[in-house]
Amino acid sequence: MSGGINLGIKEKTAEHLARLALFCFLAFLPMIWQSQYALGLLTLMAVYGILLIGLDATVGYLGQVNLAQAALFGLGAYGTALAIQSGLPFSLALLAGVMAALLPGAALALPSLRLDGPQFALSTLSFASLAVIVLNESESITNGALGISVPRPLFFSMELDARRFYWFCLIVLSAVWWASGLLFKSRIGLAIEALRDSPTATDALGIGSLKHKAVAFAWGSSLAGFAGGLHVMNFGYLQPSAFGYDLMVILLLGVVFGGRRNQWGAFTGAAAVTMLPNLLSNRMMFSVFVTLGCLVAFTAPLKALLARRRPAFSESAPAAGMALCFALALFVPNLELWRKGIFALFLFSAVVGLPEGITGALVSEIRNLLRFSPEPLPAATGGISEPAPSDTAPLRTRNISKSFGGVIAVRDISIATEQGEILGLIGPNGSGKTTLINLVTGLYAPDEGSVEISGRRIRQGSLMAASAAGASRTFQNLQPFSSLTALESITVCQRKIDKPAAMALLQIVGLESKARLRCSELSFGDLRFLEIGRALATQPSLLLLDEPAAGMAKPDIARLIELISSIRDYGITILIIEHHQDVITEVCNRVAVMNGGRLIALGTPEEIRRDPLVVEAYLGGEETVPSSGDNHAILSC
Amino acid sequence: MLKAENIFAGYGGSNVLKGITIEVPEGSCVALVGANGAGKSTLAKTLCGLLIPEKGRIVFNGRDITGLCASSISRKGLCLCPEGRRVFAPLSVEENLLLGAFPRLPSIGPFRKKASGDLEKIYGMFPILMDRKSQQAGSLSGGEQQMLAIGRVLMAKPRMVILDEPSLGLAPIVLKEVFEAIVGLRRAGTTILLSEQFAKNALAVSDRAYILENGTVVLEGPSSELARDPSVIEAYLG
Amino acid sequence: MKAFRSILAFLVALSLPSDVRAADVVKIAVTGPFSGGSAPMGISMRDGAKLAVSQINRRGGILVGGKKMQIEVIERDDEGKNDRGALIAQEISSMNDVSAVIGTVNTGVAVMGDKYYVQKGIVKIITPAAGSASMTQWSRAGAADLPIFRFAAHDGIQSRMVVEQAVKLGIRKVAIFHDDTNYGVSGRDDLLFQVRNQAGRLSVVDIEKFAVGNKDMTGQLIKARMAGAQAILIWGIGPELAAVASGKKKLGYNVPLIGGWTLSMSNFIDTAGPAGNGALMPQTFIEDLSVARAKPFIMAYRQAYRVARIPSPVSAAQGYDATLLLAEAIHEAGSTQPSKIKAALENLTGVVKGAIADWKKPWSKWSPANEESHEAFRRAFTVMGKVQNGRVVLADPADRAVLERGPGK
Amino acid sequence: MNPELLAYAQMAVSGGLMGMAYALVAYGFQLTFAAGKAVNFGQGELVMLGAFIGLTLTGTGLPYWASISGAVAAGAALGWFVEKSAVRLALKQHNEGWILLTIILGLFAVSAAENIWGREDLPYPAPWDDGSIDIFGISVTWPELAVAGGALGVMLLVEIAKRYTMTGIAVQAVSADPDAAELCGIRSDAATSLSWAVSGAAAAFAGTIIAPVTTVGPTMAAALTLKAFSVAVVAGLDSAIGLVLTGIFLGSAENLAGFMLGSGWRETPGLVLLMLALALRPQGIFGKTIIRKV
Repeated sequence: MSGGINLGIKEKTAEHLARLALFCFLAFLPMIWQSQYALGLLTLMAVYGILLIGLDATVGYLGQVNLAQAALFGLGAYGTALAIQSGLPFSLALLAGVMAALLPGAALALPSLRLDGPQFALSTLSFASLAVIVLNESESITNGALGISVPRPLFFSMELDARRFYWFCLIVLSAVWWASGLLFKSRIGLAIEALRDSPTATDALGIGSLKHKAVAFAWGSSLAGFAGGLHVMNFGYLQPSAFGYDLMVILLLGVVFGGRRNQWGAFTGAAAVTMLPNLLSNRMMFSVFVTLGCLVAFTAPLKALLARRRPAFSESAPAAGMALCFALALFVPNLELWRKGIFALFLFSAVVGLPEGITGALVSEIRNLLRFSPEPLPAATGGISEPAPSDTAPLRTRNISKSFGGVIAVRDISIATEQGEILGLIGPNGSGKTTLINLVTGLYAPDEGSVEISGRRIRQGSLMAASAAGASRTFQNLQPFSSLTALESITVCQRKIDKPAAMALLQIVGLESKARLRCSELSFGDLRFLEIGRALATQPSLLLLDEPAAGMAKPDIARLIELISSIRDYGITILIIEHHQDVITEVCNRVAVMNGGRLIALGTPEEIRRDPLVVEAYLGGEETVPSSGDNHAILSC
Repeated sequence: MLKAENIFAGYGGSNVLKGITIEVPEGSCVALVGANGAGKSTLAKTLCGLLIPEKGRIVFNGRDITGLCASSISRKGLCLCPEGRRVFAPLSVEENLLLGAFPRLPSIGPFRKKASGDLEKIYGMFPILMDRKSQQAGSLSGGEQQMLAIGRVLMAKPRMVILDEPSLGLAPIVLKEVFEAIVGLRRAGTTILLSEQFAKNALAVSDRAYILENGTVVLEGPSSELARDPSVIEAYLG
Repeated sequence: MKAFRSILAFLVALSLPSDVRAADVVKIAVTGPFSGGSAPMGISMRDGAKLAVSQINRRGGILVGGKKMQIEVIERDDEGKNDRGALIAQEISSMNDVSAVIGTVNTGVAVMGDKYYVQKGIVKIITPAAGSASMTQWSRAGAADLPIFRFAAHDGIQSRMVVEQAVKLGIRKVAIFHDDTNYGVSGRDDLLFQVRNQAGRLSVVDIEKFAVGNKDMTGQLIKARMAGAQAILIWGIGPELAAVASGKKKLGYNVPLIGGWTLSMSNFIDTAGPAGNGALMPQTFIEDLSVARAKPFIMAYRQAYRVARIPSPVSAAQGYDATLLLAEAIHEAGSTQPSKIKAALENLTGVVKGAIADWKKPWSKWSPANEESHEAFRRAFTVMGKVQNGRVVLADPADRAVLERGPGK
Repeated sequence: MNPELLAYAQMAVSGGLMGMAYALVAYGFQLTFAAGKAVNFGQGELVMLGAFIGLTLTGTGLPYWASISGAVAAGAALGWFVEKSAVRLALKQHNEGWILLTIILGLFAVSAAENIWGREDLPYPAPWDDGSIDIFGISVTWPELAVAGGALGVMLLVEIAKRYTMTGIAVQAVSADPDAAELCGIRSDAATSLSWAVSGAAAAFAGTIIAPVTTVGPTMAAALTLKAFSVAVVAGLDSAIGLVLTGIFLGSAENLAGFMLGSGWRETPGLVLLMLALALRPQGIFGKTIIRKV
């Protein structure tokens, strides 16, 4: 923990206070800054704030580039405008706006949420283009390109003048801010963050992905619709062309510039997006900004140069961007003409130099300067829950086989486990152990054969099904939820958030003192234990451990052995892949040995040790080595 | 020929290798033996530049190659035949082999002709590759892919080859052929560092061996002595 | 810290009610799209207006109440975007020391932004936006008092001329082509209205829309030809019009192309090349040095902005003349107060010699029943122009008199 | 032939010819996607810059072919620059930042073009006659034929280079397994850069052959990018022939849609097809399935 001034309050409280101060300031601003223009800008900023908090749900929390927000904003605006035209009152008109964005948003979400990265971006991009086309072409409804004008309806028989309307928008913004914060701190929010870090782990732990993604997307779309409704009430006139590609890019960049996964970031982005076009009309102020930007951007590469090392790209590129901006400010007679270019340069510098955005950078500065009291942790109660006893084998595979591109990874394996036993799975590298676990947990569909967990046949290729049947697993290559804390990693896997029980699980895996640390800050060994804790949080009847001791130090291995034995004592069946012989000998009731994709032996650890086939599999047989004396092709290398 | 001193390396901040020192004299075959997760593959990757060591120094052929990228190291004659074969699945067998010789082939023009002599030799060594030369490498069986991977490395005419787990996932019958190939290489005078989980096989074909455990060298010596050492077997089966 | 202070200073400067007006300066704002698709029009208009301002300032300024006052221009780029335009209107109308506004190209921007000027009573002369909606919105709302004036041959006049021209050429069946913007769609509606007024002499056999940026009009043209159209009446902006012209050539579909004044823009003429020859459009101004009245303006513009040809001559000339008219009104009002300027504009007594005409009382007292009261242009002083070898010339040489004499209302 | 049918045929043919341009731009996506699983969302801007540079070079009096070569070289340099400045770092960090950075670079390119060449659409002279030829009543212009021929030619050329030169094979190896390629002495970074340069060159070439049909302007390629994306996704990013077929199909489909439903709906077949493809077959019609690894 670094030094800094101790404020004696919790970070959350400090944030609440700061937010309160901000909103008070914003609310009083029209009193001291009396100008219609200022009011217009502030209102637009509040509306964009709502819109960007919505956009942050997908771009920030889901980690997907969403290019449809501008179009959803437009749909919402049209929904509200048409509702006003048909005489609906204020609140219903806004609701109509929300629905007008939410329903098409849902239609978009169904196909695209299964996609990732560029493909998600593309599907939202094409949705956005389609939406604008439809608005423009449905002349009988939307009046097409001519646009529609609507008056601002009465707010419960009260007329909202510009200032009151601004206050109304502020109230909405603060509510949306609060609700969004709440949503993304809830289990849904945690699940979404977990999903971004490792979709495989969330699937395998049954956290569920599509549902949560849909919630985030729906929330974002509704906010877009809501903001659209406010927008049309603010300006009173709408045209489809206003919601095209330009707005979309600006919004997206606003979120990135401000800082993702943070309502403060969305708000900062909204402020930047609103104020930026005005920045260029005042040359003096622009020069000040650019100079300041240059100073900030040049510190990193200068530091590097002073330390006699070549500045990294992420240090030098922002400096180059700002320098170019500076040159433009000096030499270009009319900066307005370079608006897009200057915008691009600022953003380029921000995206490369401040990947967490302005707020992200500020927050980490503040955390360096100030120290906050930590959140109190709940007391631990509960812990591992015993699975209900049953007669069926927790795991049964029947003749499963799987091959990849000509290489048979698993061939014809049938295993069954008994309840409460630890079955070891060993074999040389590449003998197909992990593939077998992947088949069992549904990541791969077997080419032949079937898998049953607690008597339930697992649908092919579905991680969720295995998890629902009570199987839970860890991963050979760690799949941590890097942005969650240790405690959150556990709670997100629980069927229902139960912090005391989560603390108890942390205690069981020996991480209670690290509950507040983010997974990105935990050591490799800690993460291995945390993965076990995570798997236990889903209350499994079958636990699959894929090389839990890999990369662990000796004392940790002893702890691991103890932990695994104690888990078994709760009646949970364990299938463990492991190379550390001591782990296998000490904990396993039975050991299965694989070689070349086949099951070559099954028995107690003692039997296995003496099995000549196994010894040969591990040490290699004499007969595989050519005797010296053979004549071989000789290469003249 | 190759000397690595006090190497620390790993992934994402955690060190898998904790101060390993090994030496491979010219013309010899040295084995790296150890259980899975002992750090054999990490060491192999570090030596040939796929991983940059946190600490330590690697000298090849009298030159410091620490921190160079894999392609430069490969061009200097230290070639890795990677774990899991890593053949270029969508390309044909012959193209895979040609790629092994990439640095010395012209980029445009009669590169096939120029490489034909070397190709002949590889096909002579692994006749099965000749039969499959225009087939996609991804459609080969595991053993064939391993032959191809070895053949690809040989096309580079390396001064030294690091073979990382050539036996990975292969059936015993196929293993024999692979080890035959390794013995053949030795005879031809290529310096070899063989990282291998099957201790017996590795010790049988090598001059010297290092036993790795948990990222450190726990035992080293002539292979014939180590093969008789009961603690080696113990290290494997616990 | 320094930045914060200067931001604060900026905010304070914005918020101060500027009673303390710079004594000898008249501030006028020029707004329009100086970037984006309609930029050629916006920039020509702005440059025309600034040319007039610099000429007036060089002569010492406007004589206001016995004192010579310089004109200061505030420029704002609305990018052709409605909400940007609305914000700019809010900004300008809350500056408190701006006497008048000239500009706006895009009808949507006028529809969304002008209400802020009306609320504050600030005088605005719309030019060159020609879409009907920018004025009809006020008559429809029944505004009793209106500080918005227009200085452009509005679509009503233009569409009437286009339709009359078609009739004059003996055409019975026409196709209407228009772009999918506010401008194009309202132009289509105006054309349809005018065709109906022709009492059956003309019939519309096909209506085709095209998107901005669309460069392949083959489909629309084939349909028009299949419908038997003998002429194409068109409403759109330069590049797309050129695509229609070249499409016609490609298909060998040789029928007259008649459309709004935008057919005189350089981006139509240059892009269409020989295919654009013969296109007809109403013009308030033609860049023709042989017209004595226009020559000084054309020369001054070309010299000031170092161009061989004005990108949008009509916009430039209208911007220029509108500024001269505004200056005259300020002079006659003897004040920089918007309400007095408005009254003066509604009752100009002097004659303003502009590049387009000698203007005598172009506007009259606003009457919601008659938008014409705030429209400066009449049918009588708009002529038909024709594209010929890269230039716009008079379609009917007899019209030269109109250009020379000017309307003089 | 029946005039109505003839009209449909005419629309399908002109659309199909222009669809080849989409295929060419999409081919640029395919090249970079193979090299590093990234595409340039500002590819359209490279098309635009290529056209402008070609126009400027023609204006200096250079012969047509020389100016096209110049534009292609500049496009290659720009593609290389995009990879170096926007994509490389972000891909190493495994975040979606590169999508944003390519959009941002595109934005800057538009701004620069606006200020260097102006905001107006300019005609692009081509050495061939701008008249049309008549094939069974369907008129086809030489510039349209040049688009189709040029697109096919370039793709054919690059495909041949990929298969029959050592460099091409090496680039394929890098896209299959960059580490293994490094072990063969191939500089993976250089190969990736090369792919981006070739992709940029293809984009610039596309600009010079499309421009005589569409004119040159800062916003000329905005729509083109989207359509190229549709083609790339619908066809899948594995097969060049798939791109050509899809390009032709899409070009014809949108022309026919515009003809039948009204021109406002022109863009819809591409967009709907794109959404359908993403929903039903994300790897594309001609694409290969992807195996997830743990």
